[in-house]
Amino acid sequence: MTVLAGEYFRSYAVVGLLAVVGVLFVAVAFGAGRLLRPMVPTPEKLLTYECGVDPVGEGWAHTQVRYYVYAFLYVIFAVDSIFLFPWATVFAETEYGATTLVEMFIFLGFLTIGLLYAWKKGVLTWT
Amino acid sequence: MPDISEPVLQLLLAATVAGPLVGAVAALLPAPPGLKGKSPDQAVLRHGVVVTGAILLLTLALAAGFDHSRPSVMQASTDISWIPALDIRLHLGVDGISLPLLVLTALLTFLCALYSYFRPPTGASPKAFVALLLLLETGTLATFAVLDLVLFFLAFETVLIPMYFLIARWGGAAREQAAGKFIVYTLLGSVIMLLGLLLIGLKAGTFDMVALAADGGSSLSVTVQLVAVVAVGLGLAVKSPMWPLHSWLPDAHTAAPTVGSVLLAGVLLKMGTYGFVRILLPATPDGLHAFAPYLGAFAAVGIVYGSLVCLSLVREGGKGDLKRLIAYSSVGHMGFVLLGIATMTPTGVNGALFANVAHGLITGLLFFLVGALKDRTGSTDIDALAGVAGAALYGRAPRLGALLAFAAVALLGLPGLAGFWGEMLAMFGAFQPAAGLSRPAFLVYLGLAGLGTLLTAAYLLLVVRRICMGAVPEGAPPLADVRGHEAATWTPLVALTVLAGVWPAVLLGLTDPAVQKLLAGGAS
Amino acid sequence: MTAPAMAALAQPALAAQAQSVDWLAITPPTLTAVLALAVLVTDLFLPERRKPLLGVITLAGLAAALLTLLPLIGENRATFCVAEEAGGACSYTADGFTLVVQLLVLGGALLTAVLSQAAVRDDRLPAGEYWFLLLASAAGAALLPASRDLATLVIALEVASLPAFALVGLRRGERRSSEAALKFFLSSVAATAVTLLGVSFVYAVTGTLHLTEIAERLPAADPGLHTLAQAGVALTLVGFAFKTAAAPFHFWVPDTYTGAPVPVAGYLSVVGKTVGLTGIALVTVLAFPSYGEIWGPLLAVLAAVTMTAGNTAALRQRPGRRHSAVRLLAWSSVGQAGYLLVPLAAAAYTGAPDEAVGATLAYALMYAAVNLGAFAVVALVARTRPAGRLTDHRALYATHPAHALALGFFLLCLAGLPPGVVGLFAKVAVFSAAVDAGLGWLAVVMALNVVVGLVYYLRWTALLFRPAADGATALPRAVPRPLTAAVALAALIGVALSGAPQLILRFTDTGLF
Amino acid sequence: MHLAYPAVLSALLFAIGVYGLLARRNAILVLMSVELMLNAVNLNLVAFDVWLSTTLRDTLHGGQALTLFTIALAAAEIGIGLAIVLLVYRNRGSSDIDRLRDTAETEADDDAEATAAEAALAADEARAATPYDSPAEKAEAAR
Amino acid sequence: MNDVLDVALRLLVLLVAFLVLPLVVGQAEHKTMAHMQGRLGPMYAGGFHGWAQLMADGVKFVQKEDIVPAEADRRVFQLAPAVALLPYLLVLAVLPVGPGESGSGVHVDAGVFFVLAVMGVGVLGSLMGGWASANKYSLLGGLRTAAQLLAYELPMLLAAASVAMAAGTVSLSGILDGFQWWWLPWQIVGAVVFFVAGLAELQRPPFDMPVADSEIIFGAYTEYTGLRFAFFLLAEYAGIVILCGLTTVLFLGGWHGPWGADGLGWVWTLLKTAVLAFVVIWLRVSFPRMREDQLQKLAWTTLVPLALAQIALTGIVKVAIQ
Repeated sequence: MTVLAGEYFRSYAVVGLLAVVGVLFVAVAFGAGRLLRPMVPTPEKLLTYECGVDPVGEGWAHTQVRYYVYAFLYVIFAVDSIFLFPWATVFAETEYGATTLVEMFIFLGFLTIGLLYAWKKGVLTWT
Repeated sequence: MPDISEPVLQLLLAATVAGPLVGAVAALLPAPPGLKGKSPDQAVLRHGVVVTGAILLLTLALAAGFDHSRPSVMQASTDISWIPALDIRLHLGVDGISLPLLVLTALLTFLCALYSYFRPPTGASPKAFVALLLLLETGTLATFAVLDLVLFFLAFETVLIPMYFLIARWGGAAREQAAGKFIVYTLLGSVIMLLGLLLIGLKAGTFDMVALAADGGSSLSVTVQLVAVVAVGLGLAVKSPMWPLHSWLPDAHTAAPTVGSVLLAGVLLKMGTYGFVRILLPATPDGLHAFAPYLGAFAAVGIVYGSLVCLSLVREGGKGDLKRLIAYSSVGHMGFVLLGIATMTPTGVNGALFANVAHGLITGLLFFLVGALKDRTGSTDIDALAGVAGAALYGRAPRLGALLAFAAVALLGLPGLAGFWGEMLAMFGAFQPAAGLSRPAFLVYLGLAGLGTLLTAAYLLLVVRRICMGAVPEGAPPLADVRGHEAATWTPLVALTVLAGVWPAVLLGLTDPAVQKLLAGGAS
Repeated sequence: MTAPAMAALAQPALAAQAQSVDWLAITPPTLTAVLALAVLVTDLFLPERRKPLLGVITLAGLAAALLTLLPLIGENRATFCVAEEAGGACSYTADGFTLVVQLLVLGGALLTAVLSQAAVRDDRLPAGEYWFLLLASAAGAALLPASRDLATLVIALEVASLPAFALVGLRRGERRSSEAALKFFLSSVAATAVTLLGVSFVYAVTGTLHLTEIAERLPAADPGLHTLAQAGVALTLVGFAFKTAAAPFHFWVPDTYTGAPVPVAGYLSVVGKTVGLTGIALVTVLAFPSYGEIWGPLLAVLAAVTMTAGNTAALRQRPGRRHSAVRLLAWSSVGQAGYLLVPLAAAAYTGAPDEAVGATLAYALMYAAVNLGAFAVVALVARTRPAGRLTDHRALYATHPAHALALGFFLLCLAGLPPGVVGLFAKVAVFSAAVDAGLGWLAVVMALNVVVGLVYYLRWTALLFRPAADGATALPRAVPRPLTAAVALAALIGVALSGAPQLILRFTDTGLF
Repeated sequence: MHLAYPAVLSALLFAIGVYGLLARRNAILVLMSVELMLNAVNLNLVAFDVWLSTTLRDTLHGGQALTLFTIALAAAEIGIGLAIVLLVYRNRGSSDIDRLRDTAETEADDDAEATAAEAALAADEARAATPYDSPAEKAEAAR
Repeated sequence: MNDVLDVALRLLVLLVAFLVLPLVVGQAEHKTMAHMQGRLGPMYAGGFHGWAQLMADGVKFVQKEDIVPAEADRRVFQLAPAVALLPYLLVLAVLPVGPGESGSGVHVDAGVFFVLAVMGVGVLGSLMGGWASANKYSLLGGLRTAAQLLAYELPMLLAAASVAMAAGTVSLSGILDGFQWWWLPWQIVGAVVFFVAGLAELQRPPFDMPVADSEIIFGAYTEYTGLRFAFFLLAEYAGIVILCGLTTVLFLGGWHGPWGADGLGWVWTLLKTAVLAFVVIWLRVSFPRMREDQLQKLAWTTLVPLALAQIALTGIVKVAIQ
């Protein structure tokens, strides 16, 4: 009773295998690189690069982040769109058409209003 | 007796209960033009007098229309479904038990309103005072008139808020604390009581007191009855107040304004004992039967305790307060009432009901007198009143002194006055308690009660001696004697005290058939 | 969109069968949601000085949503059902219970909206967002009682909660506002996660999310999964208890209420609480009746602890502290939540859980009206005395007699004393539910709590009628009209119900589901 | 694959989430812990869904559907949560939840004004305690 | 045994393709750009038109010292290139090149989901690099990368959803099975949106604000040298291959062609991919870099509405033809 669908996981097993191969490839490449390249660290070399002058302040400086608004927008919209896919698959079923279409327009309406709101609130223009 | 038809009686009773409520709301509104009076304060106080007077007239008419040949039957019954969901009905009615209490309430409230008209209360605005007074009247009248358990509880609670504010806003020393204590004690008791009432109602399937009385507890198991009696009894006992749950009363009385004290002692305390008779006695006889000996014991202890405290208060240097003393004496006197109920005999219960009314009349009068004394001397401290610069009422205000002495002897149960019959009947009842109750125990209670009467006599006589007698101090300003409005207020009480003393049948004739019916399990 | 989309998602495995949607049944929440969007869009195109129009639209819309309840009375409509061969369970049901709760939340939102008109203007809250969030939250709260599967239930719960977080934090520059929002938010999302874990367990045991199906399948579940089922039931309830602010999950309440705009605090105390209670009622009575021995005692203990914690804290509130008025109301709302839980606990023990739930609803209706009324008067005082102390209410009677009387009435209703008759009878209903179920101990605990509650309510009431302190400046007499309207409306409801408690108490003896 | 693996993994995730919720002080980390809890639930739901459909006890895929909603829910929560954290940070320059004491009830709320108001109350009470204890005082008051 | 061999072979082919195709695109870019700008481009390495130039570059990169700045978050810094690169390998595996089972490396049911999800991970590499470098410019670059990802992921997703809707499945080979020639005009808007959004995610010009050398040196990759830097570059070109391949599969009919689809389908796929790759290069040469806010505005106010419109259109047509 506790065996989950085996077929389902097979294709992902191959993908997993490929991932392992990929990791191996990267590891080998880095390993080879380590053998081939020189290693002569000096303080100047290890200095953070800022156009050739000595770095000012800390690397993880606080910057004014304007992008978080986009992050919000994305989180809100993109996750909504996960609903599209399962729903897209039932779209083809007979008898579903009209109902689904209405639901789709409701859904699109939501997204549009969200976008409209963000746009009118001036989120998308910088001052 | 005039013959008043039943529908009119119903209307009368309904108007009696609802009238003060309407009056209370009206009191808050600005006076209509034409009725403005000399000042807004005066107008509103007059409004109070008018409304309470009208209510008094209504109750008198009710009493007149009451079929005195059948006092055991519920008359003027109104029975309307109010909250079907909880099976709560607006069930009103009067019988021989409740009628005297209704009249007493209406009378005392009217007298209080009258008194306040001439002596406006010091404190916050009279408008609120009158509204609260009327609200209080609604609550007390409803308590005595309703025949539904939950409604009874509602009425029981209704008096709390107005009384709280009467004490807290117009009271004397430590009024806030006293008012708080009053309301917490009573409420604590009454919520527990509510649980008991609900238990009775839910298990018996009805909240209707008449139905419950007719049922006589037969549909309630003994366990349920026991639990219900403890719960309901606790609430009623706090209100009564029964020793040792009495400690809110002295504080409340001491702090309350005159009018508050009068109503508190004269009416509010009666609600507790009335509940015993009206609810517990008929509806849960088996439960009460089991607890009657304990009730009797507490009552007897209360009688002695009350008198002893009074004695200690009245002694010289005891720093006793006169109002506090009367409060403690109330504990003692209500003890008699409870003892009468505990006997579960017609004699005892009749005595209890009689004592109830008598105590209301006499204590009401006493509090009026003390209030007057306080107005004149500014103090209720017995030592101050008895000292060199004391009251010496016989000398300085003889009529006032005489009245005080009259009230005191009435209270101590002098034969021929109202106080006598109730206590005597209660003690008679204890001499021969209901079948199944331990006679020896009740004989002990009887002995204690007897001792109590002696002690009562002792402290009351001491009070009279210390306050009324004594030489008039040199150069003391003259004390005003009984004024006109005071006389008007007090006369009815004096008259009724005498009447009930010399002609107890007027009251007993009403209560006895009803009591017989209740004790017989509702069969008339 | 949640409900339709949900139903569509639930379908694919089955032979396709187009769903018919009963539009009338879903009108109340839908209308509210549409209105929310309409307000949001309108706000974008409205010049600054015309913004008050949004408040008016909100009011009208909420009133319209309330009216749409009328044609549903007495009809048991169900929609979004799965096909017959798959059990035929429905996700949305408009029965008595649904209608009563919708009346409660939409009415509560309406009162809040009336109350908010002044606050939005005075506190410079962003109007469009405020009304949108309020309506969105109300839509979620209105959807909640109708949902009959766990997914819709959880979604509705969140739709009701998420806008509320934002509402609390809407006073932008205010430190306390954002802090309150954060506290509220964190405790709430944690609760949601716990609920969802419980839901996943229940799902594992029964293989369905529909409440009625769960009720059928739980008793027949594999005995090996019994513990899992128990854990699922308990966890699901814990999450809802968080929302209800039942102890020991109540600590966010006073902090959040004090930080939020006053109308929002009122809204939370009423609608927020209702949302949690509705969830508990639905889940326990409809889905888990067979596990009464788990949730019955759980809820009973929760109720006892909650009311005791709330009332003791309220009792210890010092009148001179800043924000003590709102904080007192907050703590008292915790105490009231305890009372509200009592009949739900009793539902586990009686043969008629419907009626017990009815007692909760009746109480909640009463509580909603008077509590919002109390918040309205507090808002009135806080306008001129922003510290919001209890002592600031002193001598309110002298300047605003009507408002003071109303507040006194509200407080006495909350305390359950005449003249607040309706409060008294609501408590009687709760008590009788407890007594009927044999929960004597709980009734006694509640009785003691009622007394404790009385002390602080009465203390406050007494304060209103005290003479002013020496040197205290009087409140300005002018009061914004919406505030007075809110107070009047609440008082009107309270008085009407006091005269005819049957209006709400009848839910205690009719089958709601 | 055995059902135990996802179940245990989910339990672990949830436990970590709870730990983070209780132990972390940075609001963002607390938020992330909550997300972890939600994702644990998702994992649970999906695993149970697959298991239930193999045993044909749930043909509606309720678990998967709820998972989708939970994901959306988590996103919405993160959206609002971050906005609130940002607001807090802007208002006070820190998102340490242990230092959010502004709305908490503290002694600091008992400022001078509070003491004054309470003192007035007490004074009022005291005056009530001895209204006119001596005639002289009463006379004075009358004047 | 046969199974194992089959799988091993597929993996090998995939790995080789993954290494070779990006180099081909890179070399093509070198030469195309050069010719468009009127120069010759690399001419020496390998002899014939400098065909081995990129390999020579690779050899050079391997020999270069690998510097990790002292301030950097070492582990993350070192891991970042691998994170950037590997997802593309996985995506490549599921792209169907030809019809039938043998047409692709691996057949995955939830193809579109898988592809979009895994591609999203790639950007994480840039983010990690940007953050771990402890360099202000890198950080800024990383943030810009993130913002760009956020902005363009949505239209991409929506456009993909439109195709999934048209085909009624989310499986890539399923989509190709259902493909009809007239889908091309039907989904053209979606195709453009998808392609443009993909370009932006790859930070290819004109969407290369995150690595704008005139402002922030080289964005997230400023501190990288040697092999790790090479990996980032490789990732970029692999990304081009994947994007073009994906666009081909989703919108251009993949292995469908006017003739020879059965045997030579893979040629069609490669051909279409190559044309798209050329377009990518072409765009780089022709367009100036867009400003950061213009970038965002394009995504939110143009691409997203367009994608939504496309979905609406798809829905309507879909219902209409039923």
